[in-house]
Amino acid sequence: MAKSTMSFLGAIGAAQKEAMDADERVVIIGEDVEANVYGTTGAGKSRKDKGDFLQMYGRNRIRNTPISEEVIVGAAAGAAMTGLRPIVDLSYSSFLYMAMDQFVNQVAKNRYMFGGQASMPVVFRSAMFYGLNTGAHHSDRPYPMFMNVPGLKIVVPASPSDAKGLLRTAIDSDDPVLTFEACMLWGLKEEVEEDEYRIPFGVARTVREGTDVTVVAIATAVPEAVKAADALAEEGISVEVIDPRTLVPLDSRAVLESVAKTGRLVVADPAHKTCGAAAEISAIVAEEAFDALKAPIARVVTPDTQIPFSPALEKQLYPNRESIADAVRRVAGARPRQLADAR
Amino acid sequence: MAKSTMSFLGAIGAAQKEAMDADERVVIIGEDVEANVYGTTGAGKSRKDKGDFLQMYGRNRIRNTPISEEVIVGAAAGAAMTGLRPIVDLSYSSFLYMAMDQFVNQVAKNRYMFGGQASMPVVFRSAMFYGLNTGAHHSDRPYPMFMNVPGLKIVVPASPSDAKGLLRTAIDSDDPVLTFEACMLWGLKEEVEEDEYRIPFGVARTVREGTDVTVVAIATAVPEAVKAADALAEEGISVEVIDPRTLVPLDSRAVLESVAKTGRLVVADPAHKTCGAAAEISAIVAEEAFDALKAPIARVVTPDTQIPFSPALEKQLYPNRESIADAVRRVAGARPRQLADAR
Amino acid sequence: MDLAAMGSTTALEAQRRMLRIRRFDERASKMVKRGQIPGTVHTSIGQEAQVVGATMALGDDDYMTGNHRSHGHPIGKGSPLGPLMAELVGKGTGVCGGKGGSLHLADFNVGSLGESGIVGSSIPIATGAALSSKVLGNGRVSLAFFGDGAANQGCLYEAMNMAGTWDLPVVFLCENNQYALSTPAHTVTSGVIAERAAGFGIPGVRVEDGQDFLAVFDAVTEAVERARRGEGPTLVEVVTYRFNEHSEGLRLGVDYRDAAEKASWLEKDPIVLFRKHLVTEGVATDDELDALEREVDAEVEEAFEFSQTSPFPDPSVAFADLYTEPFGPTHLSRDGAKSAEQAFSTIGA
Amino acid sequence: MDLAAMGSTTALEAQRRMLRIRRFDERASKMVKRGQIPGTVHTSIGQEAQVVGATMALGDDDYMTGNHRSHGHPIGKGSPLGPLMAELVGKGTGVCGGKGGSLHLADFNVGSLGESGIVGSSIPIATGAALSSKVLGNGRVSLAFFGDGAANQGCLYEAMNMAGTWDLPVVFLCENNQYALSTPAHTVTSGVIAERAAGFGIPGVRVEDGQDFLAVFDAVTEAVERARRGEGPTLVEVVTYRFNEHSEGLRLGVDYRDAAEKASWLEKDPIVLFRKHLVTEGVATDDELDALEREVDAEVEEAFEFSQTSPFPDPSVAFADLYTEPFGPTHLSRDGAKSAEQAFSTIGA
Ligand SMILES: Cc1ncc(C[n+]2csc(CCOP(=O)(O)OP(=O)(O)O)c2C)c(N)n1
Ligand SMILES: Cc1ncc(C[n+]2csc(CCOP(=O)(O)OP(=O)(O)O)c2C)c(N)n1
Ligand SMILES: [Mg+2]
Ligand SMILES: [Mg+2]
Repeated sequence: MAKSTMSFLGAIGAAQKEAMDADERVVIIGEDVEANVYGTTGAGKSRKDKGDFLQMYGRNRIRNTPISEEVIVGAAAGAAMTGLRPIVDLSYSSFLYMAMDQFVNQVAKNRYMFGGQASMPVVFRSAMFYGLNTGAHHSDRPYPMFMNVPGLKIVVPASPSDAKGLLRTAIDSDDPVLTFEACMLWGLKEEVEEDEYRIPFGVARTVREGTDVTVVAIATAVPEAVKAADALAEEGISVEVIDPRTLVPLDSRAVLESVAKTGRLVVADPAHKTCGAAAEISAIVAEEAFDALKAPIARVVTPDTQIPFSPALEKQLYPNRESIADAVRRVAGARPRQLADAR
Repeated sequence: MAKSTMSFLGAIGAAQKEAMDADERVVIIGEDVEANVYGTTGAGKSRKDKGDFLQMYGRNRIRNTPISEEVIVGAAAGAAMTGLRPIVDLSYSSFLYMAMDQFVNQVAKNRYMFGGQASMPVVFRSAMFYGLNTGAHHSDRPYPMFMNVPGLKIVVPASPSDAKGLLRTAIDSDDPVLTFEACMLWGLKEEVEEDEYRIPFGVARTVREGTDVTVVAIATAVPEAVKAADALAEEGISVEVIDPRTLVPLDSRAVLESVAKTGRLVVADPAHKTCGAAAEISAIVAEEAFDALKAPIARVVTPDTQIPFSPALEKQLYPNRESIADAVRRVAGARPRQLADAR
Repeated sequence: MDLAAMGSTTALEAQRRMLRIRRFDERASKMVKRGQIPGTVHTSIGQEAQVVGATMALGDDDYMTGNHRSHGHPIGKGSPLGPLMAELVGKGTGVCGGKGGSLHLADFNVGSLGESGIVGSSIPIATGAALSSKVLGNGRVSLAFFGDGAANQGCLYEAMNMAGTWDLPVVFLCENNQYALSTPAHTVTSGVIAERAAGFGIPGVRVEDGQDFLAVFDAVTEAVERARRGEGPTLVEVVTYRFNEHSEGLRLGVDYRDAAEKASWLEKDPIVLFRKHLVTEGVATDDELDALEREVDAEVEEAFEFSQTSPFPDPSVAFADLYTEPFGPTHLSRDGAKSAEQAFSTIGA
Repeated sequence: MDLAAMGSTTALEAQRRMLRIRRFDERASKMVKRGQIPGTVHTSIGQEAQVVGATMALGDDDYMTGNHRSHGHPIGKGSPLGPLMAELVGKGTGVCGGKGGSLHLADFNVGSLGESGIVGSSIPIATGAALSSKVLGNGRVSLAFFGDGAANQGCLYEAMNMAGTWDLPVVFLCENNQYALSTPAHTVTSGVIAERAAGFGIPGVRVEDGQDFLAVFDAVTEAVERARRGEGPTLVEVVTYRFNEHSEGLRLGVDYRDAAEKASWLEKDPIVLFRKHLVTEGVATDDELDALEREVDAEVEEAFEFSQTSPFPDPSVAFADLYTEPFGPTHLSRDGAKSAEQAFSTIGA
């Protein structure tokens, strides 16, 4: 199959175009989607380029909305229950709270409450702008709170090819899917298949194989974990890096099998610590692979503080190669008793 | 000090009355608070009784609102930033999503974003009606998603005296506090001090001492865990039951010290499993008391499904004395290898 | 519209549906008192003209969403009573298989996309159904029922603006029964609900006599026709009154509704009024209408029997229907050894 | 109001504040291009009359909230420029200690309760400040700035209804610059924003010439006086235009604003217009106004210097100010051995 170099953002645009071409019921709904402000509704940034979604699909299917997240999300849900397959562009993940009632009480619950009468084929895309000095109102990484809501599927891609294949699966899914796209990854480029392909949900990607410590990494923590693994290899520590790719469903078997091999787990997750995705992954392993564990499970996460604007303050907060490597060294080197005493 | 028998609900009313009497800046804001529909804004249920809040404090301080959760929460926040100390009655916890943006982006962030210029002395009360066949729209237990939002304090009382003392602390606090009151506990009665007292945040209550297994229990799981402990005592298993009372701040030391003694942990939490409070408590212990652990950490939680209406379906979903006891037996009896094999 | 223009079939069907709602809700109320329904229910008794005037203005294929005062809407839309009653009891034969209950009735067969226990929350859903009609060009109209209390939820105005901008075929139907639980509308509502439409560039209509079936039917019919012509949404506010307490069994210490007010509204029973009208206009005789009442009584009795004799769902049903494409804990379902149900029950409890 | 009634002190102060906003934002724009400000900023260039007309109508003790187009509001309210500029750069001397940045300026000393990066989200906050004024009886008025885009957020209507019901002293000030990012207001707004007030029982005013300081000042003054008299809220919509792109450095492939339209609005520079008016009416001479401009230039230059020479905050500052009563991980803080900062840094990374 033909491959071409795609950025993370370009891969998202490509998946959207594929799906728009494949199925007339697919529509795109969101603020500033006509003008392609966020770069995923046009092949180029200019309307004059061929590949502009508005020109290709028209205003009936490219729905430029008022700034009204609550009705945007609810209307997409109602449309999904009655024959459309909307892709909703909510731009920043920090704006999802505006529509929280619709997400939790309608999108996630309707099919269940109505005894299976409704399906909800709708995708909600949003971008996580953390790490770019946008301040507390534009830096959220809210996927953990949605993981606590049964009925939603949660996708956090970390590479261009995953972004394309997972988004296509999301659009094909008859269930509601939320995708969280880390902006710091937008620029990532790799060779991506040009043809249609789908990556199944619930299947983790082993980014790097290793034998001493398992690092489960999410979003920007994936490339950072790989960098940490490279550095640690020189120190003689062999790190296996696993990217779950979808958090609901979560490929816990892949994690458990890796931990069965390594006996040590670090979870690197840019969400806030308390009740974050790292907590869940840790708890699964502490419950289901306890016997294999040789050391405490370390979480490398964003501490429970809000996000400051200043470049002097922000970056230190997120998991990075150093903090991941430190945690790996800790669980690889220290005997449990030492750690317990250190507390 | 004088004590009298109070129900859980009565204790909440008593704390509110105390605070209203003590400080003119305390006001009550919410739907149907004038008519005391939810039973905490009057000593009796009838306006004719003396002790009716509307008669005592008047419409300036008892603010009966339109059904507009978003502006209720935001206005309470704005009022708290400018001199009032509101208690907001949001009735059902399932309605909090309507105001999620205000909770996350304003209530939790403002003080931090503005560099400490604002304080936010406001309490948001809501009741969790799970277990009462109210269906998916009225059965939420959403505290885990708020635990993932730095800047909030989260209280989940499980006894009348805790309800009174913790609420008083909440109202006195200069930070935003969310309290989640389980309705199945409303009827609980006990001897409660009539005078003012405050229970500090971040200090767990050891409900029952034991040596073999630690059960950390939340909300309705607390009395269920005690019942389980009673039954298990007869089987020769000694269970320590800990009620954290506040989830943010969380008294992790109390949990870690108990696990250091027992070596075994069960967390009983009526919230949904994924990224729930139980996940967090498990992760803390797997990270910080690993050496003491003799068995996998078991979570007894509500599975990741929405809440069905039918009495034939609902009750099975929540942690109860049997499911807690089963989990305790599992971690107390099984050798780790057996559990790992069973997977 | 006068009765002649409407035709006697439609007129009698309207009376039948109003009666169905009345008898169904009276029975449901009794069942709550007898402990045959867990929790509570909210009846539409007194509001039948407002409900049926709206639903009869819709076609069979049209969509509808509602709220906690929920039984009247699907009944008005033509949903059979048995599965509705069974749902209230939590039976497996319920319209939602027992998963929904009184607050969450839905019958997709008659375009009922679901009642919402969250006040205001289903308004965006109806707006979205109208969006799909528009995009697909299938001519279906959508109607959102909500109360005077819900009219203060912001999502209504987001929905009116979006629908106004895109000319979506949706009718916003405010059931102004003058109270939201214990709270009189005039104490929490600034301005007049129907007049809020104008600022959003759409027509707003206030039906002052919401006890008059024809008045409601006419207003909603006009709104539906307008929507069907592609001219966009309308807000219709219907003034009515609930005869019962907010919910069955609720007892408040405060008389928030004046006794004289209550009495004067009880005089305006929509079913009595329409019956008189049918007789006066010669559409039906008293005997014929008595027969109709007996038919409805029998229907409700049958629905009750159905609800009682139907079995409760198997406990495993609690774990079905969350997803169209379920997965269960991945590591369990993938090895095929355990079903999703087993996986859930292991993990859950 | 004519200039004579206003008095020359106030008139000149208005021109000074408009100039401060202009020069501050021009400098900020330059700084973004030079990489001296991380991220981006949204300027109020072109909208100064609308901003200052509103803020000058408020008293020093009155409250105000704003949005992402944020610098003009605190400047208009009288906040000193140095700490504002330092905040944009993320310095420890910034008005929020570097924690907020351009989108989250707040200066409680001048009643500025905070700009919000979330569109619409600060409207309820201003409403709450008005509630506290009402309950405490301290006579303070509150004003919420928001855009034409934000006017489609539901919380605005919840706020107007609540404020209307309780007669809260709040002014809802819509800065209608006719676009929300790339989206023309008329394509997403059904009806007229100012006319939405009527349905909520409150006055709605549309200032068609938002480039005219006096027109804005008069309309807002009336609204503020009404609020102060206890008569409740007003919605004021001001029609204006932003001269720059939505945010500095943003480049869109689409010309969503017509060139002729843009040119015609650039003619209506509020600062040029008011200067002419001041001279024509004899309030000040050209020389005096030149001097005033130089003073403002110097002020901005000084603010810039301050922003450059101030130190960045210590990294530990990231862990301060979340709570008024902080706790840190309980088991660590209780044994007193570690500070909250240490605890956080251990645990966080
Ligand atoms: C978002 C939300 N807030 C509050 C409630 C609690 N509640 C249920 S019904 C009701 C009153 C609703 O009044 P209205 O909309 O007028 O409908 P009515 O009951 O009068 O038919 C309230 C406050 C709720 N269910 N959802
Ligand atoms: C809730 C929310 N949705 C979307 C955005 C992204 N956004 C930032 S500014 C803006 C346009 C705002 O337009 P308007 O309110 O008219 O203000 P203006 O920029 O024109 O001053 C948008 C869509 C946001 N910040 N918050
Ligand atoms: Mg009502
Ligand atoms: Mg604008």
